[in-house]
Amino acid sequence: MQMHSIAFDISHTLAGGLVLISLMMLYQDRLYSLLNVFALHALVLSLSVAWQAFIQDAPHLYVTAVIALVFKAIVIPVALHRIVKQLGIHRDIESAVGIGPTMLAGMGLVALSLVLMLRVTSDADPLAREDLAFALSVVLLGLLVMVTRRNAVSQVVGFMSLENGLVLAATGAKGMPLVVEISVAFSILIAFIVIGIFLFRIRERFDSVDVSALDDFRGERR
Amino acid sequence: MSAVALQMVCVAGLLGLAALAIVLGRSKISTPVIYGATLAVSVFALAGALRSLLGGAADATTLTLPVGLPWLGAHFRLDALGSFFLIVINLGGAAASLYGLGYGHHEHAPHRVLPFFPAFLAGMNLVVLADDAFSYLLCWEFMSLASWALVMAHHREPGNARAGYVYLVMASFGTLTLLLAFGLLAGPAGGYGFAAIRAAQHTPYVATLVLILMLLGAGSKAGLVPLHVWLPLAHPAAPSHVSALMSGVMTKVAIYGFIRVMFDLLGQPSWPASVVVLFLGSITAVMGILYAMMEKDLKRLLAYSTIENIGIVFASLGLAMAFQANGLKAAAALAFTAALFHALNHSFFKSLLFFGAGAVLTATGERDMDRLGGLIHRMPFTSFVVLVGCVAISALPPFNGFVSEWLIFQAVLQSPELPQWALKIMVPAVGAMLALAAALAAACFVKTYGVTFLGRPRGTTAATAGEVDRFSLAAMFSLAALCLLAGILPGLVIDALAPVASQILGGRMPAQSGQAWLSIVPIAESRSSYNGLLVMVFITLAASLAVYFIHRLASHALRRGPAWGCGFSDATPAAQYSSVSFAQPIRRVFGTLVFHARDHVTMPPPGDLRPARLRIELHDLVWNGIYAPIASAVGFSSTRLNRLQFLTIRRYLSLVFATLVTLLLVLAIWS
Amino acid sequence: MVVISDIIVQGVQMLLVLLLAPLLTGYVRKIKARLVRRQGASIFQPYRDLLRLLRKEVVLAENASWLFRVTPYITFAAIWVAAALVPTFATGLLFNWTADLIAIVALLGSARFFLALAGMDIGTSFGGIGSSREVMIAALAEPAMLLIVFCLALVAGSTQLSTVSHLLASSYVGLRVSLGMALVALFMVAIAENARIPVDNPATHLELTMVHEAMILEYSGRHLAMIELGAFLKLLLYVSLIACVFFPWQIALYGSGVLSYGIGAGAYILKLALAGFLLALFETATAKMRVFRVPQFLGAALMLGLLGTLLLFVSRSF
Amino acid sequence: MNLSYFDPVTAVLLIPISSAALLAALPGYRLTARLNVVASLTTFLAALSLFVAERPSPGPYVLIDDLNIVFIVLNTFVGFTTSIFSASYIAHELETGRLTPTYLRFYHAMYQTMMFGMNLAFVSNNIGLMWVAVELATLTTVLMVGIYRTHAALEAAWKYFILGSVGIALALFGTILVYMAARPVMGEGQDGMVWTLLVERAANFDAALLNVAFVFLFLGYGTKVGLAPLHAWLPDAHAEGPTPISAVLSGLLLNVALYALLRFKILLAANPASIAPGPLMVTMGLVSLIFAAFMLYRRRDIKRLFAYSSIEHMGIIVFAFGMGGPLANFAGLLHMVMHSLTKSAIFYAVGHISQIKGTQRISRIRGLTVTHPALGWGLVAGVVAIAGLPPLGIFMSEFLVVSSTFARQPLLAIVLVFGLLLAFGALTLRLTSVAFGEPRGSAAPADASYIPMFAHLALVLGAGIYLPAPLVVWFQHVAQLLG
Repeated sequence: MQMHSIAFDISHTLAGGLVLISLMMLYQDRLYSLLNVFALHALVLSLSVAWQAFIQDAPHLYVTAVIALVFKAIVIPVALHRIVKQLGIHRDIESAVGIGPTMLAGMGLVALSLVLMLRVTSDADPLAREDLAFALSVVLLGLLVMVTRRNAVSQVVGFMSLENGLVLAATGAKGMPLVVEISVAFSILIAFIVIGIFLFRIRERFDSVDVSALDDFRGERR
Repeated sequence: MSAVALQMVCVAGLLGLAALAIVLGRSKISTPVIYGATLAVSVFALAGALRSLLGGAADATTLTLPVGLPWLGAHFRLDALGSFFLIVINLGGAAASLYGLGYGHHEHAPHRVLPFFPAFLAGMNLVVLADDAFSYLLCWEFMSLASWALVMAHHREPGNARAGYVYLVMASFGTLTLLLAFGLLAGPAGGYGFAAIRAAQHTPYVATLVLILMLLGAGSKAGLVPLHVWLPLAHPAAPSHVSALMSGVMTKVAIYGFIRVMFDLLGQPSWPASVVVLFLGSITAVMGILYAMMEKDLKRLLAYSTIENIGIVFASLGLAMAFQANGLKAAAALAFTAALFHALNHSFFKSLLFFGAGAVLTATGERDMDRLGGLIHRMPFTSFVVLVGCVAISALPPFNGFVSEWLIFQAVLQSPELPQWALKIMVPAVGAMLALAAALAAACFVKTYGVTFLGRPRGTTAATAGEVDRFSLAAMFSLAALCLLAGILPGLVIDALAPVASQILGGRMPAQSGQAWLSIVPIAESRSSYNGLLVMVFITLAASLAVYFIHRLASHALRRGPAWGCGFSDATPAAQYSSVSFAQPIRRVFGTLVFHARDHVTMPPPGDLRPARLRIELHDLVWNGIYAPIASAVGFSSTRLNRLQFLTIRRYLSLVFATLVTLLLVLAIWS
Repeated sequence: MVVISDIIVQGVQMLLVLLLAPLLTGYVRKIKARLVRRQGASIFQPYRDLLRLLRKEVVLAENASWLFRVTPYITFAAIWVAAALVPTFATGLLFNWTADLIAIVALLGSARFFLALAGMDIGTSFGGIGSSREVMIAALAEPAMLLIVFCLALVAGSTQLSTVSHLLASSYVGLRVSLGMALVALFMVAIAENARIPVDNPATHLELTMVHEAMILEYSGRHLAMIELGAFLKLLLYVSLIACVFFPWQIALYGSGVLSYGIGAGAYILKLALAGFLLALFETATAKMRVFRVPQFLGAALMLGLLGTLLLFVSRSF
Repeated sequence: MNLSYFDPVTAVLLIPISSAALLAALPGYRLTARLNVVASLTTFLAALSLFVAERPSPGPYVLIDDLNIVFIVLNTFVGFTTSIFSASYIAHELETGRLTPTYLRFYHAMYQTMMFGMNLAFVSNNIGLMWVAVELATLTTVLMVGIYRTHAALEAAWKYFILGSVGIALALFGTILVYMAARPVMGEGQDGMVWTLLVERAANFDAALLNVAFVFLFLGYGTKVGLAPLHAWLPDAHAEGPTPISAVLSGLLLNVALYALLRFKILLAANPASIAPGPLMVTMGLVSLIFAAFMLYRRRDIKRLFAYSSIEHMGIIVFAFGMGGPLANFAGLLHMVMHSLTKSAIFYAVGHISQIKGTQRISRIRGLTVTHPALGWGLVAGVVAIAGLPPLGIFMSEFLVVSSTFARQPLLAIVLVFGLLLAFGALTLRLTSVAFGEPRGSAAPADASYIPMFAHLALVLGAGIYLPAPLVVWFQHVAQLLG
């Protein structure tokens, strides 16, 4: 019981930490710092996954933790660093919405997810409940980053943080099968995206190599 | 073999012919084979329908096929009402096929006509036979589709594509409204069988909604103003014998649908409903014929006049509803019979006139009346039968058009019996409107015949035209004969219609067969009576008497000379009255109100040799007021929405995000 | 026996109208002439005109069709039949029930229809003018006529002229506003239908103002005679229509003796004379109106008819 | 293989994946194309044998019930016909050099992999597995959409990929939530994801969690169904990819996502405390219908036109299922089947047409019924069918949807009718300009394979007139299953 409460506190702290870092991402205005923050995000995620693995004594979760650590906290950020260099993307992020409103929106989303999750009858064990609340907010914040940032790299970062939220939720769900497979699948997905960015020389946004060509290739204004 | 089964066999035969036509394709024999076969089948079906109407068709025969809605099956039923409309359809079909035997040879794309012609006939037959909502709508829309294909037969001619498009959209609009109506009648349980609908009790709310929906649905097919816009586009676009079918017959199928639902399925009508129908009917009658008066395209003019006649029929049906709602069975039967009679007559003379227009088209290649003229010399037979048609449609004795209009007026004269003040005051006005429509129709067809067939040819094609083939003539002459017969022996028709009235209304007109001298007596002889036969006889007697005496007493001397024309004898044919100039007085009287018509005259200064020019601008207020705005609204909103096609992925993502957040918020607030 | 007498009466009437028609016209012309202090032609002039026309040869335009030659007879026949159906001096004629008032109007309509076609046949612009204006006037006159019919039918409960006049003659209907209105309306319609002043001028020679005359401009000889006779008949028809409906005094009821028939005939002649005089008076007193004032004129008739009908409803409802 | 050991389910899964491996290895176009057809055919036959073979009891991974048999058979059938069409289509592409043999090898392999993914999604009883399968199918289609390597194609693929991955993420989150909701009842581990077990005990699940879960699942899978405003990827993916893929996308992939939605709808329906998914589906359905109907008017690219019409019809179907009740559900199922058949038939025609005319621009295609009667009239029939005109199948389903709705919710029905009419107007407008009028563009004879197109149309026609009784009974049963 004692153990349980500590376990609860720690995982709670870690999850809360993730939300906090997601919020931090929202007000980064330089690419490199954003990447670093994301690395931190991944690190905390791996910690919490590891902790979950420990308290659920589900060894396979360690795999997920390792993936999170190696792949997301190290490989991807480095790769993105290099992409930023190679494509000569200028360093500061121009965001569609100002930092302030974004932060407010972020707060609102966190509140929303809390409201939604706290309706859940607490016979689902509190751990899962809190975890879910945080996971949901991480997911929403990740989407928010994707939506508010114009820059491809930062959008990737947003997507990855979203996906971190998923992993958090998945690992929080005690005894959920396929977690590892899913995390692997997602890492591959992200790899695809990163490669795609690199391949298609996408600088500014996800849309197209050059903006002017955009409309032509909607096939409608030819 | 029950009557309905017989009809279904005929329908199957027609569908088989459609398939056969596809197989035969462009081969030479296909035209005679298909039209000959359709003629045979239609005559056969006609005989069957006549038998079931005259031979005590009070007992309806039903047939259920395991197709259509699975748990319901396709129900088919033949009762008196159905038999009557089957007669209309198959008579028109037979005439059109006969005409097609000759006309079809001038068709440059037979493979686009032949498969759909029998299919179209089959569709119309099926609509009348269908006895459940699903099969009804299926056949209804199938009919529209087949006729659409026929309209698109000459798809390369300018304007036809648009005509087909407008037609198809309006048809589908009508079907959807009918669909709503039937959905309402069937109720949530989905009792789509007509028997079930008949049995069910319908609240006034339902009845009102159904009336509106039927007026929209059946009205759009029949061409009620303001739903008529497709009709003058589509009917002329089709080959002429098909135009005849569409105008003469398909509109009747729409009327059938209206009667079936409003009188049969819905049970006792309510008098406010009749007010609406009366109003729409009379407006349609007058508007339709005014449109026709302004028209110079022969076939389109005929299409507009179809609208007028539909209006007359609907007005008469409205009267029937009014009387029925007040339990005045006899009067209701009178109005109802008059409506059916007029529908029948219209199918006669409108088909005849469209055939005539087709003959003119084949002979001259012209539809614009202002390039025609003097055809009475070149096409004597055609011009004679068309004259008969014109007299008949102008509601002049002793032809059939007059009889039905006379009956309608007799029904109008019964209106004092009605208790409701609204009706008391409205019906005379409606009567005046109908009289106006009839008089305008006479004017319109004086114009049509005078400009097309009389006078001097306005173009080379008209000057060198020749008479058409004998199949076409046979079809036209038989229809003309029918026009005369129905005009001089109306009693037979009325008695034949009695079972329909008694089936639908539970009352009937007094039997006419007993009347002396074959005259007809709608209510009682003291009230009013008419005897087409004697009028005919008197006129012929008087005329021949006159001729006799003149030729006995007066001089026979006759000299051909140039037309006097108060001295302008050598005026060019262009100086004749054209259709536009003929319409001018009526345009001056009604046009300014109805069409915002303006005449712009540009008179060159004295000494200037340029000809003076007259430009006439007409506005179709219905189109400009209703359809153009709708079209532009759709265009505008689609242009606006179309921007969503050109967003960046980030924007798309924000759409997703927004949706997600909204749903979550909804969840947070509600649950 | 009865049938025989019926046939006789019917035949007498048909001959009577045929004979009286030109006389009425001549009489009206005479009166008009006298009213403007002219000597005027004898009242038998129309007969002479007809005979002269009959003797003359027909000059037919080259492109005149068979329709052009048939029309005079058809027109004449239709009008004659119509006129024969209107009770003049006696009701309950043998063939009254072959056509009621609506049918009579329609018969005149068919006469007009063919005449208008004939106007178009030669292909001169005058024919066109005449026809187009004629049909326009007719289009306005017919609804008015129907409302008048309606008004009468409401009073008499029938559109059968014989019955109407029978009823109005025998039973005491009483003086009704709406009947008065109907009378005025019918008078206006009759003016229009017979192409009299102020709607049209039967004696005009200025083509642009012609309506009826322009339509038959190309006719000559016996054809013209037929048409003229038709026109005379039409005038007579309308006069006797007004007479038998609104002033059915002394009209011989069905099946009454020869004497009453005689009285009826006499009364009829008198009515004709009176009506002719009034018509002439009216025509001399008014000036011809522009063609496009005619709609207002007939619109007034229409309104009167409608008003009469509605008033009847009111009076009936009490 | 010895019939006694023959297991249709494994066959339906095994044949595609193994042939995918084989096709990836084999060189040569003709061989691979033929093999592709053969593989699809055998898969289809195996799927048919599902009727006769006794059904395996629902295990942790595999489930065969009335609902998914419909989908599997439809799926494999359209997959088969499309493979025939694709053979002749791809041949032309090789001639014109738009595709190289290497890509072709890849293409066929991907085709089979996609079939595998979809079949897996259908048979899987495990919501996690179903998720994986749907995503697999999606990713393979992404790769095939981009196969032409043109800028437009790559961009379309990229857009599809990004929006798809977000959808994936949302769907997964929903799945996790479902598991979380189930866990207290089902206990930990495998069972919490087995659909059959979930449905059995859904009544005691936590309603609030289920609601949130459904929202995520609805958006996640709804992205694939192409509901507006989640539709953005759909038109471009249809327009830029090879036409067989467009046919498969419209005809099949949308159904896969729809199937997933239905499964979760049933799950939610089993829990009385949770929100009814009906209103949500009805709203989204109507939005998609009307939005797509308006969008149809401004289309200039013929494939995009029909892509939008797919969105429209998905809207109708989702609406019908949202309305629920025996009639509407029946109509929804029928409409889905009919739409798959018709739309793929249309794409077959469109594919050949755009190949012959060398363009997808509507304005450059005129008078098809004159130059290419078979294709032209085929297209006319297809559009007539898709526009919901009788006597073709979609009329029946639309009849049922509208009439049953109007009796219950008049206003909704009127909105629906408005949308239908709007879409009808747009489609027929384009049809008249494409099929009729003075011919424009090349009149080269078409070396087309008409069998698939006319086979589909024949089926649709047949269904419109006569539905076999057993099929009806079965559909009705499924409709009841859907509640």
